[in-house]
Amino acid sequence: MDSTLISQGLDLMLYGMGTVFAFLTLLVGITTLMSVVVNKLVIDQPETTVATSQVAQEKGQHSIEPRIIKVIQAALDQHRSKS
Amino acid sequence: MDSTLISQGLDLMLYGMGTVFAFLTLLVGITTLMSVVVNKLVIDQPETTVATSQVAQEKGQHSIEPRIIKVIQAALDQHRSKS
Amino acid sequence: MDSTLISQGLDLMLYGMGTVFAFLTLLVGITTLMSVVVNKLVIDQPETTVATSQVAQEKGQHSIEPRIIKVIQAALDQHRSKS
Amino acid sequence: MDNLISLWVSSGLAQMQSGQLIMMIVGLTLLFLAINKGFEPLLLVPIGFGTILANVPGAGFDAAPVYDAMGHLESPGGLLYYIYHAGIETGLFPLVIFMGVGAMTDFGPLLANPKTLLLGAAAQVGIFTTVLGAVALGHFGILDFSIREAASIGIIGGADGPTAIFVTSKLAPDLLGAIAVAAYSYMALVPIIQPPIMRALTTPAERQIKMEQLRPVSRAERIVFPLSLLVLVAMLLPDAAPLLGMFCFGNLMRECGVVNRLSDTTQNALINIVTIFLGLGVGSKMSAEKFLNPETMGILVLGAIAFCIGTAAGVLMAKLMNTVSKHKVNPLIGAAGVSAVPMAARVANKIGLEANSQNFLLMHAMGPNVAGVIGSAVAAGVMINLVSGM
Amino acid sequence: MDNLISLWVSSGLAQMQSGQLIMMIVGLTLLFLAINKGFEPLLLVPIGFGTILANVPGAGFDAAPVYDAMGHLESPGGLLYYIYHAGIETGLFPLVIFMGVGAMTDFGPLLANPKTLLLGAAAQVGIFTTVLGAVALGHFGILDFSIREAASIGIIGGADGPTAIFVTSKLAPDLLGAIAVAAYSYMALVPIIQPPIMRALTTPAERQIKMEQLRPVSRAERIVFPLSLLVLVAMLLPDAAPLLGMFCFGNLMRECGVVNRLSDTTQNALINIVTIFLGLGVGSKMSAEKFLNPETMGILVLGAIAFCIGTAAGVLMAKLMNTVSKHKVNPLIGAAGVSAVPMAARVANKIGLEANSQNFLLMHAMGPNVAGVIGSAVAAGVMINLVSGM
Amino acid sequence: MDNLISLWVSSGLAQMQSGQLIMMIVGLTLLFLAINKGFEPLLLVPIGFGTILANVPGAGFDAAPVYDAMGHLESPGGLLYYIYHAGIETGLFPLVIFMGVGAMTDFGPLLANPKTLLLGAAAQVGIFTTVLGAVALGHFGILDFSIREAASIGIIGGADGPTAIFVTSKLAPDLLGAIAVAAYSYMALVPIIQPPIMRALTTPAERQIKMEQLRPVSRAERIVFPLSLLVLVAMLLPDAAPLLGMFCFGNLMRECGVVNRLSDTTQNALINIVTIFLGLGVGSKMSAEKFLNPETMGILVLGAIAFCIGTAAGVLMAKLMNTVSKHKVNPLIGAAGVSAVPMAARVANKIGLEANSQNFLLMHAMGPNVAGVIGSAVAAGVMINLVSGM
Ligand code: NA
Ligand code: NA
Ligand code: NA
Repeated sequence: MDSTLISQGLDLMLYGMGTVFAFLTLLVGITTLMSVVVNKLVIDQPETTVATSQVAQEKGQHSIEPRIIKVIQAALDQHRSKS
Repeated sequence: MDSTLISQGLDLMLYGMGTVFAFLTLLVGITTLMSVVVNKLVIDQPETTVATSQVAQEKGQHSIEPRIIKVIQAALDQHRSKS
Repeated sequence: MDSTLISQGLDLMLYGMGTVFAFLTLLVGITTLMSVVVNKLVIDQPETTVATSQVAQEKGQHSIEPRIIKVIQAALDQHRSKS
Repeated sequence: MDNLISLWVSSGLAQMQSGQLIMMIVGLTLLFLAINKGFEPLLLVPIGFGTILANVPGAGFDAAPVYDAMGHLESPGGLLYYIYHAGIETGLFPLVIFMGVGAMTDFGPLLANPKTLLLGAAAQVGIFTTVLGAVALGHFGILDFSIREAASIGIIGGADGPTAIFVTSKLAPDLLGAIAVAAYSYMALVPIIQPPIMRALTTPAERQIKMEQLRPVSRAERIVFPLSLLVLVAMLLPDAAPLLGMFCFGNLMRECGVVNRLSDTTQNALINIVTIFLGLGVGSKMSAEKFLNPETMGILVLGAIAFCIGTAAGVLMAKLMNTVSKHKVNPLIGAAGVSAVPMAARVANKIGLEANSQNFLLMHAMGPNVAGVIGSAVAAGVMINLVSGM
Repeated sequence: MDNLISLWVSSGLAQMQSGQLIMMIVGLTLLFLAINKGFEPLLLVPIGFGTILANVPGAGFDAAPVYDAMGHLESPGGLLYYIYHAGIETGLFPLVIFMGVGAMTDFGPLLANPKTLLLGAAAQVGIFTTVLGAVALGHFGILDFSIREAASIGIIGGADGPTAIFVTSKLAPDLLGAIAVAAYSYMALVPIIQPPIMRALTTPAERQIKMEQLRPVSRAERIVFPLSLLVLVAMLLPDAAPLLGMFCFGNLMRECGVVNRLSDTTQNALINIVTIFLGLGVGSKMSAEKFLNPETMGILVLGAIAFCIGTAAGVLMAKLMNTVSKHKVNPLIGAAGVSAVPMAARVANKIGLEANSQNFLLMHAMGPNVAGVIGSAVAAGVMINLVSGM
Repeated sequence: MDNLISLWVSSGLAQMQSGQLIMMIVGLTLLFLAINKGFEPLLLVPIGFGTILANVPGAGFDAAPVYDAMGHLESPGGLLYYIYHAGIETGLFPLVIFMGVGAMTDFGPLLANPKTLLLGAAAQVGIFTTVLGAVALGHFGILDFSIREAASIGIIGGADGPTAIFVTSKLAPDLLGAIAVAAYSYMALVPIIQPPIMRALTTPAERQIKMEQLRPVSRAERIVFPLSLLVLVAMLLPDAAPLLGMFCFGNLMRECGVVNRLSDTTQNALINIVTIFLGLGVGSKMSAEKFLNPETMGILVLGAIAFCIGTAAGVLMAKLMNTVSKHKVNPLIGAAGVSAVPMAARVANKIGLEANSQNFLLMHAMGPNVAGVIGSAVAAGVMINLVSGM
């Protein structure tokens, strides 16, 4: 019984650490590859991408945070009225 | 069977569009009427209404947004300490 | 039947008000005692306590409110760019 | 043609019962009071709107979900059904609101002058006299209230919305609509109800009493106080622990200084979201058969009496304290013991300024004001305990 | 060794079915459209991600909880299971979103020119012609849609995401994924779909029509309007009351001016939280067997047709109105009647500026734009009513 | 008189058991550590408070709801009951927290130097050695842990609160209180636990190693990374998909730039609300019978060992990498591989500055730091998979 528990623990250690290492090592490779590929693909149009996505955001429904804007405005108004 | 489906579709079109048009046409009338009535009723005391409701808001429990005020205050303090 | 109801009401009044007064009177004593004890214990190191807890807060995970900071920053930037 | 009939049969006009129509007008009246007269709008706007929605004939806002024999959903329930059963029947919404109120409460004035707790105790007399009044109405055969209903009506005098909703949802859910509406309406009417009583029970000289400035309260005291209160409640009055426990939790988050982001969210997004749904859920109990009856009128009258007695008891308690203590208390701040935070404190301040334009009572009145919140939560715990055993 | 086998057997690669793989690619495509092309990202990012999660083999995002005979939880359900059943099957999430949209909606332009409501009505022709198209496809044996499914497909033409999700979750939950994706995609494509139709149906002279400046709208009108709309809905069309009731509630909170903290939270934290979970929940219905079939292609085609017809109907209605009214309407703003707030209004403005660089139509187009929201909610109510009785 | 007895019988003092009293003191101690010593206050304040509430005798915070034979609610459950069963037993709260943590995580440093992922892998050795230690304690008859309990104890070494709670609620819910408290306490003790180990395993020369400045990371990489990670998890390790899927979702919302309002709410209101309730729910499992026993002592000891081994493994892995790679890594940043974001990274930075006051390691340490989050989520997935089959 006890030895089963120990052997289960050993199995967990072996296969567990094995999987963690295998997975993260693979992720190192895939991340490196991904960075190379992505940067090569996007390199010619970095400005475009940003611009597009900003347009995208503006196009999105309800994309402005009205409260934040009000806060900023209030801060500025208050400041101006004091100075 | 199929013809039932088609006739159901036609019914839906007929009664559906009919209801939509009837409802929104009625709403045109009611909205117009409402605007006339409301503006006539409120016209003498527009300032009062606004004032009352502002008082109302102040009277409401927990009506201040403390975080917003803190943010504004922080913004102003930070600005003053820099200038 | 009715008299039971009335006697229940009287019981509620008697024991209820009794408990409320007993509890809050006890709380007066405990609060007063607490204030004395706490202020005596903390009096020598008031600055330390505050400092410690500020450190504590900084040490806490995710303790910064990035949005608030962004708002303040935005308010200041906007103001500067206008002035 | 069948379709036209179907549309007509299912229209509101064809299904409308007179009770529903009247309740919709009640809902509109609540909205009018909230928006135009400033009656506790944060609660009465959602309650009023919920009242209208719950009484739209055939809209099914209140409908229970239907399951088939296999346990699969056949038709979903209505929005108000889910809100009521998930948040109010369980008591969750009032408890979360109490946590938020705790996070918004400054115990500083109370800690600087703890004996004002007694004013908060005295004002709860209104609660229990009203219970007595309700059972007396039964005794004289005028109205028929059970002891559970009488207790729920009394709690209106606590001048504390979430406490009233919590108690009523446990003891007399059928009265929830009427009691919540009465509680919030009278809290809004505090500036009208209280001043005559305060003036009648005090002399001009008493109203001019100047109180000593409050001592500064240390951060450590502010942190230890909610914990002391919690331990005391846990030892003596566990039935009050749900309400006061969450209240102390909110206050500890506020004062401890290390979880400001949690405290901020509790005071803003969380309490606002729950307030909206609490109001809608209370509105769902505003049906004609539960609201349009003589009992509601009785509840409104008893609730007003509760407020008056609570106010008077607070003022008289302050006068009593002045007979034994050398640190004089301005009796006007006793009226703030009913809670109705912060309006009752503002009323005390206003009447005080009338008597002496240099006498600012606001901070002094905040002590009994928050003491009243504790007092009515204690009263709620006692009543739930005693009534459940009766 | 057994453990290695267990790990392999439970790995995604070993369990992956081709359908799941394709659906994961569909999910990535939706993310690409949302992030790179700006297609309604607030919904399509969560929907796309939810699609991927729901199709991870063996991850159990969609798994139902398992209870033992005593009713104790044996294994908990997956995240998407809980989200779908608590928020979408019950209709709660679309209703809360509608409340939030109401709190974000400015009815000012509509109140200044109420007859633009008719443009919002006309654009709903797209909905019902599409229903007819769907049943016709069945008649000719091309695809097999029931009347409930046909109604759900038609509502894509309403150009209103939460309305489409609300109707579909009630009438044809199996099509939820396809219909939600179609609805949001076409809303994103409005700037591409609408202009050719608008140009084809108008003369340059018509496109240059200058409209009178909108009169200022008083605060009282803004407050009374949502209440009037609510009462009208309650009287005539209770089936539309859930959607329009919550819409009016949100708008009343916005305009009444006394519950700004509730309105702010509704417009921000609350609608954002619900949007995230609504999107994930819709994604959970994007399974291969429900999405990868000819019906989806049919839904996409019919949805596009619905948008086109709705746009055309709005423009033609405006031209019709000009034949009888002396206050001329620029027919371009009729296209905004499909809703797709605020994009359709911006498109009308842009095409207007092309014709005359001094003719700003944006505010004028906001009237039919929000009218379209009301129109499609009304259409939703009628369809739920009629179809349930068929 | 009966009423007095009833009040006394139901009072806390009369019902209090010694275990409850001790647990309330434990709760107060947690609050002291959180507030006065700054131990992970965001979690330990709610956990500590929840511990006190759950142990108030007779308050029923933990009570299950009672239904009558017809299925109607007779008495509602307690607040902590609902929180635990709705949010923790189902796994929903840890998953939502993970989404929030993802939205707060900057993968930039990791993307600039992907091989630091290996440091995050190595530090998970602590998890699995601890599992072995727990079963060994069983073998020698000292304590009695099942394999499910051993796995849950091991995950403390992952130094990641929500991961530990997620795993424990699935594998060994009875240990939830002890394990959550151990996990958060040791994360707070990182600045005390780690430095001696780091100094013992490195030479001054190694601690002075200067690392190359990190390259800038493009926005496109940041967007594609969470998707790549998601796909890899989906293919290979679906059991880790719930945790890592939500983590990647939060991060994608952060980085994609088109749903900032969703990302803001996720990082603020949503994660704060869930944190409060997660903490209270964990506290509800802190009952005397589950916490006051030798096993808890064993858990605390094993947890500390797990942290130490994890730290050592990270440092040694960095030294191993330096023997094969020409881009030298400062071994101090290996210690950050246990996660405990961002404290472990700050510790690495501080020890680095001691060795060389110009050597800023903070950004370099953030790579292994977030890698440790991924690593422990992967370990969690493997353990859930393997243990369920044992
Ligand atoms: Na009170
Ligand atoms: Na529409
Ligand atoms: Na970790």
